Amino acid sequence: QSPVKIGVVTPLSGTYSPIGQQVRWGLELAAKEINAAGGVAGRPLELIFEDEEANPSVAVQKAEKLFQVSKVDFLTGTVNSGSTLAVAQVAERNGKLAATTVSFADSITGDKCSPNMFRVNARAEQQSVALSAWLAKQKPKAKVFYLGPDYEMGRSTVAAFKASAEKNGAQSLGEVFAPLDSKDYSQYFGQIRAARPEVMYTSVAGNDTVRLFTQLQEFGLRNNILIVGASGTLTSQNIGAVGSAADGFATGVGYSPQIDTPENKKFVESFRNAYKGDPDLYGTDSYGLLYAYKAAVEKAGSTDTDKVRTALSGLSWQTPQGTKTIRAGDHQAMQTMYVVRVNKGKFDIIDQVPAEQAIGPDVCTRF
Amino acid sequence: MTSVLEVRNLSIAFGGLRAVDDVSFAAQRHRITTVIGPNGAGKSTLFNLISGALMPQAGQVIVDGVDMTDAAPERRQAAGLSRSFQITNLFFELTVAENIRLAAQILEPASRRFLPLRASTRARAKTDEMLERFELTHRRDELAGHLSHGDQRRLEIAVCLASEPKLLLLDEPTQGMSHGDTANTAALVRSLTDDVTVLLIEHDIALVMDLSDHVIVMHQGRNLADGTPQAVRANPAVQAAYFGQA
Amino acid sequence: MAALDYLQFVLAPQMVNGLALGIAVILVALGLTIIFGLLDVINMSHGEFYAIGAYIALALAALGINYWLLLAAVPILMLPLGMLTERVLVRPVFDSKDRHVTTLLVTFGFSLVAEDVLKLVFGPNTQRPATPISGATELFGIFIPNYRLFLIVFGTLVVLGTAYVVYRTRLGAMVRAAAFDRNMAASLGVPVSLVYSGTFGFGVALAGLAGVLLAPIYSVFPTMGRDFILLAFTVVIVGGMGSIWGAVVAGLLLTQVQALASLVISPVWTDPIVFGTMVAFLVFRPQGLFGKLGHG
Amino acid sequence: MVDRLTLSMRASHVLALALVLVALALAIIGAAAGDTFYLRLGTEALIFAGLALSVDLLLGFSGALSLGQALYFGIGAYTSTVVLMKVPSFWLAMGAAFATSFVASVIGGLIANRVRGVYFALITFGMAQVVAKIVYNTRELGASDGMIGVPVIDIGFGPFSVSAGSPAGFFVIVLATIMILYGITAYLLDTPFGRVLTAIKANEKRVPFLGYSVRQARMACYILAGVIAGLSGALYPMLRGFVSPELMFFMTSGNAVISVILGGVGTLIGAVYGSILLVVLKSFIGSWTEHHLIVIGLLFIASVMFMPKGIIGLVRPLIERMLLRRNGLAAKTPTDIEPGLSPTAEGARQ
Amino acid sequence: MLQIENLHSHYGTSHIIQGLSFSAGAGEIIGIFGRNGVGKTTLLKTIAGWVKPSEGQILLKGRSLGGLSPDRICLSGVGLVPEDRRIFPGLTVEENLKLGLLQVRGRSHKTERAAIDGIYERFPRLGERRRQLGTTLSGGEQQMLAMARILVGEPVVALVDEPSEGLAPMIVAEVFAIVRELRDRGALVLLVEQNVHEALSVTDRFFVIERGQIILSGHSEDDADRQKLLATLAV
Ligand SMILES: Nc1ncnc2c1ncn2[C@@H]1O[C@H](COP(=O)(O)OP(=O)(O)OP(=O)(O)O)[C@@H](O)[C@H]1O
Ligand SMILES: Nc1ncnc2c1ncn2[C@@H]1O[C@H](COP(=O)(O)OP(=O)(O)OP(=O)(O)O)[C@@H](O)[C@H]1O
Ligand SMILES: CC(C)C[C@H](N)C(=O)O
Ligand SMILES: [Mg+2]
Ligand SMILES: [Mg+2]
Repeated sequence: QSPVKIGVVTPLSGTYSPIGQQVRWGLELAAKEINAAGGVAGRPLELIFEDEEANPSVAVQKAEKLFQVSKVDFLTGTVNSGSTLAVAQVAERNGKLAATTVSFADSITGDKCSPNMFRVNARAEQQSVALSAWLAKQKPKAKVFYLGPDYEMGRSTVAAFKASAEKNGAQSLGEVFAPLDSKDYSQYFGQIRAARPEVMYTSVAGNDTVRLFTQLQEFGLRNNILIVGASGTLTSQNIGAVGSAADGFATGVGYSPQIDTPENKKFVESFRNAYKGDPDLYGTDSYGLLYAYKAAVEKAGSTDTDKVRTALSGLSWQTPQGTKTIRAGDHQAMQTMYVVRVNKGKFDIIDQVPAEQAIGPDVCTRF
Repeated sequence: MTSVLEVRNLSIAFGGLRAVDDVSFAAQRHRITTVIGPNGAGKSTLFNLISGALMPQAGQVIVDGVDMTDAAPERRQAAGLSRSFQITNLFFELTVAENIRLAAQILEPASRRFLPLRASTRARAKTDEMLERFELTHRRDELAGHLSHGDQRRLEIAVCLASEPKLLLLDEPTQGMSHGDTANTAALVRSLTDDVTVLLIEHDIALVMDLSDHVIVMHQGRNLADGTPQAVRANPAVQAAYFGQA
Repeated sequence: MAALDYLQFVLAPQMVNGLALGIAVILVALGLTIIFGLLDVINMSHGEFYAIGAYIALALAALGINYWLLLAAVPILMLPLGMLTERVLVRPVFDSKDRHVTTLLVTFGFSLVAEDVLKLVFGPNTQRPATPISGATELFGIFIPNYRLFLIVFGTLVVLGTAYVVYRTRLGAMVRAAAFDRNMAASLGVPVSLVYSGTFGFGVALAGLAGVLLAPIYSVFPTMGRDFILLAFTVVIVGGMGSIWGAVVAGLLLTQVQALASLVISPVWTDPIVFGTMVAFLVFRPQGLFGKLGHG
Repeated sequence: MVDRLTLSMRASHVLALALVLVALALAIIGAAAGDTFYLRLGTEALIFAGLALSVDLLLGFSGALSLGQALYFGIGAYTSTVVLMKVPSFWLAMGAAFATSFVASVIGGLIANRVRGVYFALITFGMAQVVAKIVYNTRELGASDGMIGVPVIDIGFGPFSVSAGSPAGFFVIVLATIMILYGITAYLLDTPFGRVLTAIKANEKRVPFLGYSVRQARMACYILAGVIAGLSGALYPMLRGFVSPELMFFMTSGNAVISVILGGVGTLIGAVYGSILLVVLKSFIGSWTEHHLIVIGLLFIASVMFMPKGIIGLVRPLIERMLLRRNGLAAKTPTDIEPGLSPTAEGARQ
Repeated sequence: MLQIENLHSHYGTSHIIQGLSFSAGAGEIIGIFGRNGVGKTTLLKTIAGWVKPSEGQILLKGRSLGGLSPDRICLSGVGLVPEDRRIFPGLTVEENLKLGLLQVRGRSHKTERAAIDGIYERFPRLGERRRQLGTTLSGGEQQMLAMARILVGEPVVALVDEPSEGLAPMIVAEVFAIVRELRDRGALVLLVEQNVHEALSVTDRFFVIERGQIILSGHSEDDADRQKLLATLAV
């Protein structure tokens, strides 16, 4: 039986390597389980990893290698929205399918959508809808200040959240965008203090989060302001370094290890056994992807691009996060969105929004 | 107009030190004018001012009737001024021939600057001529940095002459040369005056007396005396400032 | 009222924070400027030594060693590391005809290796030692975390101590002589070999010290070395290579420019503005503010 | 009498010819075997070789180390992208990239050429960093996401036309472009103008006293290098169909420097070999460890320390000797002339 | 005191010093003459440790210097005034001078200060320029500084390479006076000079080098020897 090959282009080195690691773990765990249970339509799954160095140019080159030399049937793993967009184009030109499990940018399944690209994780808008709905209940007419990283992802997350928060009655006090890799966020604290907000929304990620949160704490701003943010802001990658400054942070996200379902319990346990750490949203979304692919291939009865595309469009399947459905119109997965809040280093689920409410309109016009 | 170089009231000070202080003189065409003076008198600084390595704080430098006071060194060079350095200043990582050819290249018309080197026939001929004349042909492909001190001094002069200047400034050319070479150099300098005007700095008094048409004595930045070698030598002020008891 | 508010909540704190950042940058730039000014070596791996210092601190802290001891232990451990690096990497190319470029290149190579080794050993995730002094002080209505106050004071002492060694001891002249002309310096009795590696080691130890001091504020991760490096280089250039006072003045100046520009203009434009300041400086004063020590 | 540099450049030409022949042979084999990936990878290596070539022109000849040459590469790539998305014309894209990189390098040159040595390295590093950040934040240029959707163009030469989507065809076009750029630089270095550059590297302070303007020569060299980088960059989106700000990041400039060092500084063709080597190394090492930087870093250090003329330095002297023999000259090549001369000859003088 | 036996040294493959031997005692000035490029400077560099001898012995008071590093050689009492002066351009005059103090370890600060001040008294020009950077000195000033730099130490052997080069007549006399003074302090001076006539007035003995070997040696006082010398050098 020839294996079904899946190419994974993910950052194994560079700034995003912690995310790449979660992606890898999630995929490997799923592949192991699927193979143990007889594979995909009786064929074993084989994962082939390539390092994209968090650089779209490298990602594209590696994607071509996987498609043309390794002859993979399907591709995933990209983290940067830029890499994802670029890889989508490669997939299209090679007549193959790809999916992202990480990238947030709305454009991927929005105005730059591609018939060959799917997204199984929640995009920026889904996250914002869940979070702002919760916020409206928690603090009606909240006065919100926004602090985003100054690049596409930051701008689009802030814009998405601002729009849905304002729809829910929140009042915006101001916004700043800090350059990526800012060393010192304390320079924005004056503005924040002067605005006297009740809530601060942020979508900084990775190492920037560590600095922002610890500096907020140092300056005593952590106590009287509720901080909410994007799902990538705090993850198992940086929560340890942030320490107690993370407590109380709330975000809208597609996943928390605390989800109380038997599927998730089982998943978290096997993940911990295998990798000595908790899965985060990236690991879980990646894990779930392989099950979607398996279901689609089995439904299509082949790995042929067109057939699998048809099978994936509208597909519903089970994941540790609950049932997900891929919207046929833009290839964006719909899923229950959770609001989680950090409590002593754990992501407690405090609210949830049904999939249909969170998904937002389909603006893809290419197919 | 017989003076190729005219210097008017040239001055420069470093901090409080007036290294060149209101110096004026003219160098006559096809003559050898020598600048002498104690160490630190400002001779090399004067050369730096004339060649554009330093910009004067006051005064003028006129080369062949053209005011060159504010011109960049390369413009003066292009106008026919060429200088050597007291402390050997060559392209040590390039070969002997390359050093000379670089200087000779300027003889080619500008249109040849972007043609292959092969086309620079004049520069090549000049290079060979200089190598012959300075007896460096057998070392043409050696790195300049690997020559002994005395040989480097000769190469320095060869480089200066390769551009066929009309005004040549030589800063202690015989420094570090053996006796034989010093004598050769003296003969060479003398032979140059057919087409070149020479401005010389020297400490070798015998040589100065023998070669110079005109001597300028500098002392503490000023032009202390000025005249024929004999007149200068006899000048008591010069005796005291420069020759000492010797 | 609004004006006062602005002053108290926005402008003054901004400037104080700029000061703390300034001290941080100066600490990183200090080792760089010493190696640059005295040895004429651009140490492209300086940022990685800063990271190594922070990681050593983290590892030792995990063994239960007290933070205050780390302030001494890390530089002491970094000194031999720096000396070794000098011997193995820098020395062999130090006498090549284009020392500036070759030493820059080997240290660049080393930075690639060091960053990846840190990731291999400590993993890619961000870590952070606990802040040794917590709490904050209010001075004239401005809120300053205590650890930053400590940083400002201690950083100042480190700079003064270093300046003493470099300017007030014969060592400084020996190092500069050795850097310019090793043969001649040796023939005057300067133990050139030791002087080189000692200076490099000293610069590296300072980078390590900066690592320990700044880790609680800026956190620790394998690529942290890249963070400060552009700013630190800018400070060194504007200050004049090798000049400690230059680095101090430039560090304070540029971080204030940065703090105010990000307030008045926009944070994204701070990099171009700071860099523009450097360009302007180089145009008008290529030797930097206090470029006297350099070898031209 | 052939001069040292002319001879070494001729040896470089032999190596360039060898490269072209091997590349063409591989292109034919690749096309016959229906390969796409390796041909396109090779094409990418050649495009980055153009960037490396511009770094070598600056470093190897005028002695100026640019740590930000990717700036011009990126400008070329973005220009070409913007043009191609409007008008899918190869010539228009190349022309526009030429124009923008020319203008950009005039501006960059005026800033960077104020200073020398390490200052130059740091300024170029900073300029690229700052411009990359600006691009990263400019929505019109796709910001951090970059721009996708560059169409696959047809490149017309009079009656003929080649599709950029044809792996072998585009490979040959890129090969030709890079070799033309190589040819132009190599040619210029063997002219009086080129020798002024080598003189600047050897002793910049002396050059004005030979009658040449250092500023002009350095500017000319810098602009030429910027344009070469820009034209190479313009080819990138034709191959990959997108651009992203990472093309301007330090890693891109750094890789070009690594290629030049591995290949051999000041040999020009070494830049091309070096970038091919780097691509091969990366994909080879990358297949067994993600810590490829350790290996590449160590190799890089080793070649700075032990192979100052890179891989080309290992073979070129042999070729030089061969060329000399063919010209009927003594086997004593300039590179193996040992320092100094026997005192015997010296004694014989006079 | 200084004994050189069958010395050979090379630059790359070119053989410069080709089996040179001599010995000399304390309180002597030895003139070393020869045409350009015969290896005079190379001989001094080999003794100072800049060039490693490929064969042969250099013994100072019975101890071998061959293979020691230049700083160890300096500390065993060898002082050098190199042919291109080698003043440190980025250091001030005073800093340049102070480096000369390193040759003798353990002197009190006061003694060292006195040595420096002594120099300033003797060469007021240097005193006036003590804060000036080395590069900006005139050629002659640099030569004085290079001489002064070994005077503040206590060399047992002083290697002096073409000190009169580029000096005004008055200063030449001064420099030769320093050479004499070094001898009077008990040092052995090896003096390389092109200025043979002047040099003969201070040297006790001389050698002529040709092709890396001594082809002639003699006493400066001895008229016959001098005639031979002048004839050999064709001056
Ligand atoms: N850039 C400078 N900064 C400060 N002082 C300088 C500078 N250049 C020269 N000087 C001083 O100016 C004076 C004149 O120097 P210059 O080199 O012209 O002397 P010179 O007559 O050539 O002497 P020599 O015969 O020794 O070469 C010297 O005292 C020197 O120290
Ligand atoms: N670094 C070097 N590399 C190679 N050859 C060298 C080097 N230095 C000197 N030589 C050669 O060694 C020979 C002897 O040089 P040296 O400098 O000892 O001569 P010298 O007798 O001092 O001459 P001068 O009177 O010109 O100073 C010369 O032929 C010179 O070309
Ligand atoms: C937080 C990050 C994982 C988001 C990612 N950089 C993106 O562009 O979508
Ligand atoms: Mg002079
Ligand atoms: Mg000599």
